[in-house]
This record gives sequence, C-alpha cells and structure tokens, in this order.
Amino acid sequence: MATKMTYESAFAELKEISEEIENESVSVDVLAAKVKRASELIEFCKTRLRSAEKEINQIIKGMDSKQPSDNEG
Amino acid sequence: MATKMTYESAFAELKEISEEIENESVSVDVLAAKVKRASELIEFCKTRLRSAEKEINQIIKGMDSKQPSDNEG
Amino acid sequence: MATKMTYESAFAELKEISEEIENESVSVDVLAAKVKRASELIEFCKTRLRSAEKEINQIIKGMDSKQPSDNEG
Amino acid sequence: MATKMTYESAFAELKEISEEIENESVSVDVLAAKVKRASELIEFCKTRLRSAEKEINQIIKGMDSKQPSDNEG
Amino acid sequence: MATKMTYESAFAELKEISEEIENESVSVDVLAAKVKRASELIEFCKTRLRSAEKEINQIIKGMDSKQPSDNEG
Amino acid sequence: MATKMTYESAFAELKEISEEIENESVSVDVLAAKVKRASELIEFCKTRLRSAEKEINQIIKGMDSKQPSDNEG
Amino acid sequence: MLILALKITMSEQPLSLSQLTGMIKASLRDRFGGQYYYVVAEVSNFSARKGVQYMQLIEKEEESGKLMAEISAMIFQDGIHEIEEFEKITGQAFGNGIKVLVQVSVVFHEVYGLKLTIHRIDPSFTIGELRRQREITLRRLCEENPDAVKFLHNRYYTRNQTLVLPAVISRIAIVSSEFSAGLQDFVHTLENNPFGYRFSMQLFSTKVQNDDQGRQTVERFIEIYHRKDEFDIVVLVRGGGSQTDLLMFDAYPLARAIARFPIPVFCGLGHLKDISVADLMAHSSEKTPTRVAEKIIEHNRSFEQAVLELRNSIIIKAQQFLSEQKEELSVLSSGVTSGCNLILAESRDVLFRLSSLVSKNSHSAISRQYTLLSAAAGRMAAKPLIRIERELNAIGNFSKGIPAESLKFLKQQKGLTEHYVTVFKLLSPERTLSRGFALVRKGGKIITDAAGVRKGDELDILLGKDLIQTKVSNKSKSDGYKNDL
Repeated sequence: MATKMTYESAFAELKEISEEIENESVSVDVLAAKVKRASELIEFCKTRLRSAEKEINQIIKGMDSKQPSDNEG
Repeated sequence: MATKMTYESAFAELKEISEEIENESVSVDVLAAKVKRASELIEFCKTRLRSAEKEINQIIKGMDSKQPSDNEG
Repeated sequence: MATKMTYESAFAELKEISEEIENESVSVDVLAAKVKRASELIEFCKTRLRSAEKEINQIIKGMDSKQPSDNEG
Repeated sequence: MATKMTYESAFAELKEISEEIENESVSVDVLAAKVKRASELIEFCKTRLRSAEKEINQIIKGMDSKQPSDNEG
Repeated sequence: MATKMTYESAFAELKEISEEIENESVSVDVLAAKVKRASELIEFCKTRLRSAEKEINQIIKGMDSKQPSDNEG
Repeated sequence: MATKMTYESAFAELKEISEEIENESVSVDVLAAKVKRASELIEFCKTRLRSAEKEINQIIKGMDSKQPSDNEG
Repeated sequence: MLILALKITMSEQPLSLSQLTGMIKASLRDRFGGQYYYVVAEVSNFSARKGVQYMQLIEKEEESGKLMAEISAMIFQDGIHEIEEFEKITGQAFGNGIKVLVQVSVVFHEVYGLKLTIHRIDPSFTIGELRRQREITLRRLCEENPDAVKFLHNRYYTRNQTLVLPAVISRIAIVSSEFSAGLQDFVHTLENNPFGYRFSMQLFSTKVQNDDQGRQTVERFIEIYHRKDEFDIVVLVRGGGSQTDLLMFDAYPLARAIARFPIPVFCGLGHLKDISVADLMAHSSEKTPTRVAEKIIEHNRSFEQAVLELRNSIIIKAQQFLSEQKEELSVLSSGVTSGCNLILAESRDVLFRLSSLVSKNSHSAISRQYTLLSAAAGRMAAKPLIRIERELNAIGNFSKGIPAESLKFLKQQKGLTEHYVTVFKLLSPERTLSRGFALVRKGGKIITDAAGVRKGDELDILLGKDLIQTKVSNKSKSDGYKNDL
C-alpha cells in the first residue's frame, strides 16, 4: 500500500471508484481491478480510523484520569 | 482467440453482428461465419464475466472476513 | 458452374432473369436457356442455404452444449 | 506548552478546535493530533484556572482577616 | 500604594473593577491581578474611612466637650 | 479664624457645608477637613454670640456707673 | 365755644377792692351760681399742689395754633377720682396737650380771681379726639412719605420694617429715659439671659414725659443715625407701670423718623390700650420693654439653634456618609469576590463542556467515517456482481438471438429461392405449349407479329411435341379473343 497515502486521498479515491461503479462507467475489463483497489482503500481507511480511534481514546482516557483531581483538589 | 481483445470490444462487435443479422444486412455467404464469430465472442465475454465475478466474490469474501474484527477490535 | 459464384450474385442473377422473363423481354428462343440457367442458380442457392443452415445449427449445437455448464459452473 | 500562551488564547484555540471537530471539517488524518492539542489546551486552561483560584482565595482570605478589625477598631 | 491616590479615585477604580468582574468581562489571565488591585483599593479606602471617622469623632468630641459649658455658663 | 468673618458669612458657610455633606457631594478625602471647618465656624458663632466688643463694654461700664442711681432713685 | 365775658360796673364812689371783688363775686354768682357747663378745651400748665390739680384750659385756632382763649381751672381733692377714672379709661395720662370735655362751674375768689372748677371729665371725648389726631397723623405719614410708609390691606408698611435683622443682635442703641423703670427691666432681662449672650448697649437718654411732640427723642434718633454702623438695632422703651404721656408716640416727627430709620427699631412702650403710631412704624413692637429684651434673646437663640442644628446635621450626615461609604465598600468587595467565583466556575464549566464536546465529536467523526466506509464497501460488493449478472444476461441474449435470427434469415432466403423455382416452372416454354399455345416460325425464326406474313408464305407451326408445316392461304383481321384476359 502507498506509504504517502492519506485517509483523505484514500477516501476520495474510494468515493470516486464507488461513484464510477454506481454509474457503470467502469468497464467490465477493469471492474474487478477497481473493486480490488476499493477493498484495499477501505482496508487502509479502516486501519487509519482504528489507529486514530485508539490514539484518541488514549488521550481522552488521559484527560478523564486528571478530571477527578480537579473536583477534589 | 485474440489476446488483445477486451470485453468491451468483444461486446461491441457482438452487438454489431447481432444488429447486422437482425437488419438482414448480412449476406448468406458470410452468415455462418458471422454466427461463428458471434459464438466465439460470446464465449469470450462469458469467460471474462465469470472470471471477474469469481474475482469480485473473492474480494468481497475477503472484506467480509475482516469486517467482524472491526466491530470487535 | 462458376466456382466464384456467391449466393449473393446467384440470387441477383436469378432475380434479373425473373424480371426479364416477367417483362417478356426474353425471346422464346433464349427462354429455355434462361430457365435452364435459373434452375441452375436456384440449385446453387439452395445448396448454399442448406449448408449455411447446417453450419449454423452446428454452431448452435456447440453453444448449447456449453450453455448448461454456465448455469451450473 | 508555549510559555507565552494566555488563558484567552488557549481557550480561543480550544474553541476553534472544538468547532472544527464538531463541523467535521477536521480530517481523520489530523483528528488525533487535534484532539491531543485540545487536551493540552484543556490541561493548560485548568492549570491556569486552578492557580487563579488559589491566588484569588488567598487575596480574599487576606481581605476577610482584616475585616473584623474594622468593626472592632 | 500610590501616595497621590484619593479616596475618590480609589473608589472609582474599585467600582470599575467590580463592574468588570461582575460583567465577566475580565479575562482569567488578569483576574487575580484585578482582584489583588481591588483588595488594595478596598484596604486603602477602609484606611481612609477609618482615619476620616477617627478625625471626625475627635472633632465631635471636641465640640461636645465645649457644649456642656455653654448650657451651664 | 478670619478676622473679617461675620456671623452671617460663618453661618452661610456652615449651611453650605451642611448641604454639601447632605448631598454627599463631599468626598471622603475632604470630609474630615469640612467637618473641622464646620466645627471652627460653630465655635466662631458661639463665641461671637457670647462676646461683647470691648469698646462698647466700656460704654456699658459708663452706663453701669450711672445705673445704680437709677435703681435707687 | 364758651367765652366768659366779664362786665365791670363803674361807680362814683371808689370802692375798696374787696367791695368791688365782692360785687363781682355777687354778680358772677347771680349769673353763674349753681350753673354747670360742659366745655371743650386743651390742658396746659398742669400741676398739682397740696391735693389740688391746677391747670390752664386753653383754646387754639386749629390751623394757626393761635391762642384764642385761656382760663385757669382746678380740680379739688374730691374730683381727683375723676382724673384717675379718666386715665384708667383712656390709658392716657391726664396732662398737658390733651383735649378734654369737662363739666365746669365758674368760681370767683377775691384773692385767686376767676377760675373754673372741674367737676367731671368725659374720657370718651378724649379717646375720640386722640383717635382723630392719630388718624390725621397716619394719613399725613402716608401722604408725605410715600417712599417710606404705605397702607395696604388694612395695615401699615414702613421702610424700617423691610430692614433685615442681622443673624445675631448684639449692639443695641437704647432710646429711653435714664430713670425709666422700663429701661431697667430691659437691661436686666438682656443681661441675665440664660444662654450667656453678651450685648453691648448704649443709652440715648431722652425725656419720655412732657416732651413736646417727642422732639428730644427725635434728636436722639438723629444722633444714632450718625453712628448707625455701630448698632444692630434701636430700642425705644418707656417705663412700665406708671401712667405716662403717650402723646409723643403718636406725634408725626417721631413716627416719621422711625419709619425712615435705617436701623431696625424695636418699640417697647408699655402702653395698655391703643397701639401708638410709633409702634406701627417700628420694625417690631412689644407691649413691654421686657418683652423686647426677650424677643432679642429669642432671635439670637434661634440663630444659635440653627447653628446647633447645622452642627448636628453635619455630624449625623458625616457619620451617615461614612457608614454608607463603608457599606458600599463592602458591597463592592463582596461583588468582587462573588464575581470572581462566578467567572472561575463558568470558565471551568465551559472548559468541561468543550472537553466533552471534543471527545464526543471526535468519536462521532470517526464513527461517521466508519459508516461511510462500510456504505462504500457495501456498494462495492453489490454493484459489480449485479453488473456482471446483467452483462451475462446481455451476452446470453446474444447467444440465443444471433442463431435464431440467422436461422430465420436463412428460412426467408429459402422462401425467396422457392418462389423463383415456382416462377421459373410456370414460365418454362414446355409448360406454355402444353396449354394449347403454338410457336409460329417463318424462315426458321419465331414471329410474334403478323405484319411480315403474306399469302403464300410458308410457316412452321410448333404445337406440343409436334412440328406442323403450312402455307398462308389468307390473312385477315381477327375479332379478338373471346376471353379477354
């Protein structure tokens, strides 16, 4: 998978592919290839989302653990 | 069978033949040859479609098998 | 009979003869000869038609024998 | 954390980030980074608030301790 | 505290600060400083009031001590 | 105390001070000074009320020396 | 007016004086004896000696004041009560200058001469007369001093009354008799005031009895006028108690002087009945000198009271002001405290809200992305397979359609070919000949037109499978076919 790919670009490409497929502007010749690409993009996006989620949860957990000390301190 | 043939071109040719025959603009002299060509094109298209289908099903199966882990992970 | 004759040309000649005779521009002298030619042309056409038919039926039979495997495969 | 940051500027930045996130104008790519920044800003603001509170309580306590001498003196 | 400060100016400044704080137009950044200034101003005003009171009581006492001699003489 | 002061002017000033204080148009800064001035003015009025001018006392003395003859005659 | 005429009778023999006076006496007794007369006159040269009151009764011309008549009169011991009664009723001492209506008898005495004996005095006449005089004086005051005296709404206003009293009265000019009891009362009251006020007083001594038109008193006022800056007020007092002459206080010159005087004049004339003209012109008038003194003390007292009130109000206000300031300070102080707490609490609240917003919205942003992704994935899965299915259908259609059409086409071609077979079968010469048609040949050539056929020509006729050779015997126009096709 491209190392320089961002979630944004991946999502944009995915959207483009999705629309192409929906509009049947994709040739059967490349249809499978497009679907394959889309699945890769989805995978990439999910991975990205998962890691962002994990990171954010970590940060929020950090904030929450400090919060009670405010109310008591 | 032509190696450079695409589904698109095959389909287009097929359609052309179908129309020629329907319009009776095909001479009896080449009719059999045209029909033969059509049958070859049909064969080609079907093969192509079937392989694409197989491929896509594979991809979808792959995606589905990962999906549950998203919800759990 | 001419080896280069096609169904098209045979049919065209046949048509011409038919029209000549219908217009009574054919002398009785040559009438018999024309009719003889016509009967030859008809024979040629019939033969051609029959062989085309046979050929096409063959192709269809070929396709049909593959068709069920599509539905099953 | 920036030494020149004020509560006002921190709060303004925090609000901006919060609105960006709410409007989903933040890309997933930078979402975690933004949340991290927000948590830092929140921490900074809280620290500031706590120190201001402590200082103010000290001053008010100082005022109160002088008050009774007015009524008696 | 400023040596040139008058009760009037101190009171006016105090009022201004009090209104600012009451209107919540004071930033947290300067809140403590403002409160500190307010407490100084209050202290100054109180001192002034106390000394004025003391002075006036002295004068009144002086007047009263002369009064009885009027009534008796 | 001003040597040219009369009861009238003293009383007028006294009244003015009283009104100023009543209207709270006197600053705390000068309140004590105003009260002091008022006490001086009051003192002045009282003294004046009770004092006879020496010059005229002399005349009374002159009268007094004649008076006994009145009381006796 | 009654004029006593005396008629002297002359005789030849000188008479002794006593004889003559005896005759006068007898004659007067004859004429006036036992007679009483009411006479109007003015009293002058009033005096008393050994219980007898002596006086001259006079009459003056009203305009010029010229003496028109004068006679001695007296009141004996037994008539004294008449004077007492008179003075009681009129409030006016019986004395010089008053006009009286008296009941008299004419008496002649050899030694003392002609005299009138007064038996009764009518006080009501004098009262009326005094009142009349007063009215005249007041009218004259108004007429001759329009700038200083006015009569408005039933009372007199004078310039002296418009003068403003100083806040404190301390320098007093006193116009009085040196020996007046009223003066003593006045001075005593002032000097013994309970508040310890000190006054400086100067006496301008004047007669208050038998002062003709108060002339001397007016002179005292003039003296004071020259030193007017030295005094706060002028006090005109007269001894209380004993009956005294009030006429001077109704006199024009003194009244005018008072009305115009530049220093407030206080009158304390101790009179009992009518208020004098002087009282009306003065700044203020009291019944007795003591009351005047009391009024002065009261005036000063009210000033002191005002000063004391101001003092109290200053003290109260100053203290009130201070306590208000204190109150305001403490309000401000608690305002600052509560405002601070409010700001801090609000800030904390807002922070908390923002913090939870960030956490909530970041989660929702991610979950929205998940949703979008899975929607994309779903579309990806469904659409291509449908597409392929459709394509397969299309291809299937071709695989059925093309052969079917081809066969249909072939059948059609066969039909066409068969048509020609029929056509040519019908058109073949054998078929025509077999239906009774014959071929006519001339000179070996088939003719279709009879134009070149002549009689005697040899024609070959081909009918069926047989050849018939003939010679033309005749040629004529045919009637045409019976069955016209």
